[in-house]
Amino acid sequence: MDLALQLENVESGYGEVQVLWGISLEVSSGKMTTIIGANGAGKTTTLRTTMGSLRAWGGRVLLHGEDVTRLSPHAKANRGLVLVPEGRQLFPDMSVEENLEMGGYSKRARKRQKQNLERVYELFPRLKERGKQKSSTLSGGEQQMLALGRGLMQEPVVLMIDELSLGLAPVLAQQLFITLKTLREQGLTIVLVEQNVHLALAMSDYTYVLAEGRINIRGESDEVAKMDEVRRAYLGR
Amino acid sequence: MHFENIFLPRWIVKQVTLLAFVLVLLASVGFCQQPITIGFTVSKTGALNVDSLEQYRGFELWRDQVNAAGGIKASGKSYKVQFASYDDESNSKRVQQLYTRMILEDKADFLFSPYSSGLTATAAVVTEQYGKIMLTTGAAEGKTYTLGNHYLFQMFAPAPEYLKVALDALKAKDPKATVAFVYEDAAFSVAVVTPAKAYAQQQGFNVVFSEAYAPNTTDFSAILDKVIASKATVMLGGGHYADGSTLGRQLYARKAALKMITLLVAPDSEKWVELGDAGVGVCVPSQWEPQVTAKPQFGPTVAQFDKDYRAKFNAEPSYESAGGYAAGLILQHAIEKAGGIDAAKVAEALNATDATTFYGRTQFATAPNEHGLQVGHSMVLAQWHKDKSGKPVKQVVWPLASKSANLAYPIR
Amino acid sequence: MSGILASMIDGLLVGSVYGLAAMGLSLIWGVMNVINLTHGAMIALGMFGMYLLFGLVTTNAYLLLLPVIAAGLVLGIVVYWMAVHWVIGRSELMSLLSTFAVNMMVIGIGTTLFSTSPYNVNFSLPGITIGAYTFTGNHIAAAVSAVVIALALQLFLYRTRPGKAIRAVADNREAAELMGISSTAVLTIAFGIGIALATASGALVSTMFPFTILSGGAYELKSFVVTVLAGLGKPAGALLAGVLLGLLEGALTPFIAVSWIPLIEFGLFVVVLVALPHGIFGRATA
Amino acid sequence: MILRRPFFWLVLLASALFVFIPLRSNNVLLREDLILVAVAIILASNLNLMIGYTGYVNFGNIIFFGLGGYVGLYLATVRGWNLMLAAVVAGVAVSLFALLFGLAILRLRGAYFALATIGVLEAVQAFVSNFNPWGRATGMYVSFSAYQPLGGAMRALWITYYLIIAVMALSLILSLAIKNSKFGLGLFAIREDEDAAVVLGVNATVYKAIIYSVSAFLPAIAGTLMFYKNGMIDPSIAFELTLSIEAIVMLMLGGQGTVMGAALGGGLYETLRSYLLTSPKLSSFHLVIAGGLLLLVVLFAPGGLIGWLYRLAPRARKVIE
Repeated sequence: MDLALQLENVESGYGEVQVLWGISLEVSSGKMTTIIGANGAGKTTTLRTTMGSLRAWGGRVLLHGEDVTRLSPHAKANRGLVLVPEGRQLFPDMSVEENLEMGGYSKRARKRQKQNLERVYELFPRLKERGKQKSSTLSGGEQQMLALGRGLMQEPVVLMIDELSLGLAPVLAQQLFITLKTLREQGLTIVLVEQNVHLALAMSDYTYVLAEGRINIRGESDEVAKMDEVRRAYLGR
Repeated sequence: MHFENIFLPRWIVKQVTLLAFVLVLLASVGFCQQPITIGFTVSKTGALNVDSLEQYRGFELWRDQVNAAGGIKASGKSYKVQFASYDDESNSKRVQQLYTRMILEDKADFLFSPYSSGLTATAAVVTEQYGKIMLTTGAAEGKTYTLGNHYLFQMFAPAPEYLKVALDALKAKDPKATVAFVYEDAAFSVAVVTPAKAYAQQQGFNVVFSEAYAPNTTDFSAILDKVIASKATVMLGGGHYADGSTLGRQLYARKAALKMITLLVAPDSEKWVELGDAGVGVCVPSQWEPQVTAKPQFGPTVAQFDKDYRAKFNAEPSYESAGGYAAGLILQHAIEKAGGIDAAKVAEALNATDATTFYGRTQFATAPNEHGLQVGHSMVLAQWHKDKSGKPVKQVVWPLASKSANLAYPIR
Repeated sequence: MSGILASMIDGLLVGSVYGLAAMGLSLIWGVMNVINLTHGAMIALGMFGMYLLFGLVTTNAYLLLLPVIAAGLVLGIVVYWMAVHWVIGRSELMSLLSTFAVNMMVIGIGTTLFSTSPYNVNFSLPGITIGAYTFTGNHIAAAVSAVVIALALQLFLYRTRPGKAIRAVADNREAAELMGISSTAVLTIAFGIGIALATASGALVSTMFPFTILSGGAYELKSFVVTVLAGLGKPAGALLAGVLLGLLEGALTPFIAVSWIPLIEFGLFVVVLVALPHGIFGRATA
Repeated sequence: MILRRPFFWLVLLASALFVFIPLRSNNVLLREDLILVAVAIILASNLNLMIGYTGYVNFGNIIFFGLGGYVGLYLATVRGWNLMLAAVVAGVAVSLFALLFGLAILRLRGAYFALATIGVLEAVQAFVSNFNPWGRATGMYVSFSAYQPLGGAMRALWITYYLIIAVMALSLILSLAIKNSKFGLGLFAIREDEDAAVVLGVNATVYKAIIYSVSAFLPAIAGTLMFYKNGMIDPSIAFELTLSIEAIVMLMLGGQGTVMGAALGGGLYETLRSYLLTSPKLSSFHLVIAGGLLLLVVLFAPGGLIGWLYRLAPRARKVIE
């Protein structure tokens, strides 16, 4: 099977505090992989280290077999590793249109910018309506759409999403998940960090459970959903 | 020393003794040629550097000429002159440290003042307490001399004299003129303008505008708009070179319709010609101009000084440079009179000085409440004219007895 | 023509140059949160750049703005790598001090080369005379140049890819990295542009007023005032705020002694900073 | 107890040396050099209370020194007060002024605060330049006769020197005392994380205003003494922005946050500047050298000399404050 993204024994942390203690992940092409875990387990840290926003203390990150561990985030982005970060991280003083345009900044994304924009507007017609508005004036849901749309504008090889549903009304979260499902069916590789474990397990192909900076459990999502400890710890039954 | 006889023939001993005697004599003559150190700070950098450096050139010329003539001769000894000088950055912060250093470490025998009244006042606190004589040049403000000093001697005619000549000249031409004062808010120019305003009113002029500007001003648009709005026909003021030259340029660029412009200090500098047409017609009260001939009792004639200065620096002397040279000359004269470099005796000789040199007359006040104030020197008013070939030249226009040309009034 | 109107026009003309200088400071603050204390030294270098170029090729001084701007850009990039890059993201004190250190060195070298004597660029355009008042051609040309440069910057920032990348980095550096924008490259360019604006304004000032190597300091302070009035990090507002400040000066001077103007300016500066930290045009966004 | 700190005795010893070395050898030149060193140490160590302890960059610190000079000189020469009384009153007056302004501008943080202090400095300079009783831009001159009450200029300058050394010692002891107090702990908490400090119960607004005001007191007294010795004061020397920034440079050089660092930085920087300025070969490069040195410190040794020392000998932390 074709591996889009691999983490081998990645260690990392903030300042002198180590957070990740040897994370190994394998993300298959065209699949949706989720990472779940309690607050502070190191999910966001894993994504940020993968992206290079945080320096990896040890281990390797491979993108389609190429070692990209030491590359800066923008270099990784230029290779198609895309992160939709927690808290959206939009450009607040720029319009919706400009935010999307910035998504198409890299050389590889620039070529198909026009088609990508049409596709994003098709997925999220609301964004088209608000095109000239400053992104900081959007509602929470619209901002999440924009963040996702901006990520899609980047022509992702692997799309990593940090907390898609955080702070959104359940209906809206569900809608976004359905959109993701569509994208995956179109062949996109997706890595999802998600607090809503129900949705994550239901929608994804493969799941990793993170606890205290280590991979605890890994497996096909439907199998993980059946495990007792997962049900007890994360599904509340 | 009876061994001598045994080891050396008598005649050799005689010769050696003689030789030794001659050597000692020679050495003592050589000793007579001791150096005398004069200390001062120069504003090599900072706002005052143009004016300060011209004064410094005057010092240098004097030193070189004195030394070439074998030094200052007093009571059979001759003293070579050497300088100890530092950069004060046009800032009084380190002036005391530097003057103390010159007195104690460089063993300066005499001192010249820094340039500008403000720095001089700071230096005076130090020089006075060590009983060191300081000749002040480039410091016309008079308050310092009322503070109870014993060893300060001012070379420049004091501040109230500056604009008096200009107002006198104006009175003769146009007693109905309306006058504006625009001047730097600094010790010297305030000391000049304050009495000048009173004098102008006393002479019956209508003073329609008076305002001081900050010392580092480069944009005079606002203040010049106000001068124009005041409908003044004559403007007096300025401060030092940097602001004065700018004022001159901007007055010209704005085509201010003034009949007479008199600025302090700046137009006297040889750099004023850089202003081109903007500089023509501007008047400057001057401590010294080469056109004014005086019969010197000692030192060079005016023509001689003018020639030597041009030869050395390839530039025209300004009154700052003449004042610098004259400070050296007057000090030299006093040392010669005192017969040595003892400070008290030299101070006495300076107190008694009433001499005419190329620089004009020099006499110091001796009353305790104004000791050292210059009372002998008088000022002239110079104006920039164009000669036949169109080159700008400075002419003396007042007092009439010394004039080399008529006051051009109105300017344009 | 009344004195106050003349005075306000003068204020307007000079104010646009203040505005241009402030844009440089504001851009650098906005993009990288650095208060650039080399600003004054760079303005002074712009003045001397214009002076030296004009000495080499005697032509319309305003044509020489282009090489001055280009040199400023290069200089800015050099300064960025010398002193700024390494302190990005560290405490404010560090960038304040590292830029001040460069300022000291530039002023030191400048003083050795040019002493602190005043210099002039001897170029003048015919002015416009209305009644008793004459507005010099140089003031007008400098103001027009300032506005043109400001508009060019605005177009660059809002209409070009690299310009938008600069805005993106200013808005959210980490997110910009995620978009594939090299923030280091953008910071370098932005610093270069900020310095180029400073040198351009210095060059314009040199056509209006005499200058020394120390003159930049006064314009740096003015730039602070303008930047704060506009709201820190809003280069577009800076030009407008500069013009407003000039107008204010012009409107006030007929009524009070010019020596009070700095008190009013800096008083306003402190009050705006404390009461309206987003500037007078700014709105309070989180 | 402060008396048990070895550093306290070190300060006293150093101050005693400052007094006795020039006195024994009657070395006035040394005295003139040391007085500038002492002023540098006073400025740096009081500034340290703001920057090093509280984390607020005060670019207008020289304002205290200048205003102190003005108030003190006005009282001592125009009003004919006793010099020491004038100096203390100047200290109190300037501290009150600082308290007032502090409450207003200390609402700002970070770079905004730093900018505001520049604004206040320039505004005060502009005000004094227009203030008639203080001689506007011309400033005030001390008449030679003003030195008479202290026994003539020669003695007066020695006395001012001792007083300045006393102020220097007081500055260092004050820094030490604050560092070892509960109040100091509160300041450190503000420096590390102001919001967290507030949550922990530190009344940050009051703490900041107090330390701002305290950091004004001794520099103001030093200002009176220095300008009295200088014989004159005018706005351009009293409120020089460059001097303010130089004080920050001294602090960085020595190591901010430590009492010793402020003292060391002040002493070294001043010695270096005055050596470079009077050295015939280097005098034109003094700014370049000082600037280069500062850049090196910022880039490679942000902890200053003391930080570097700590890295060499971690045990030094126990002795050095």
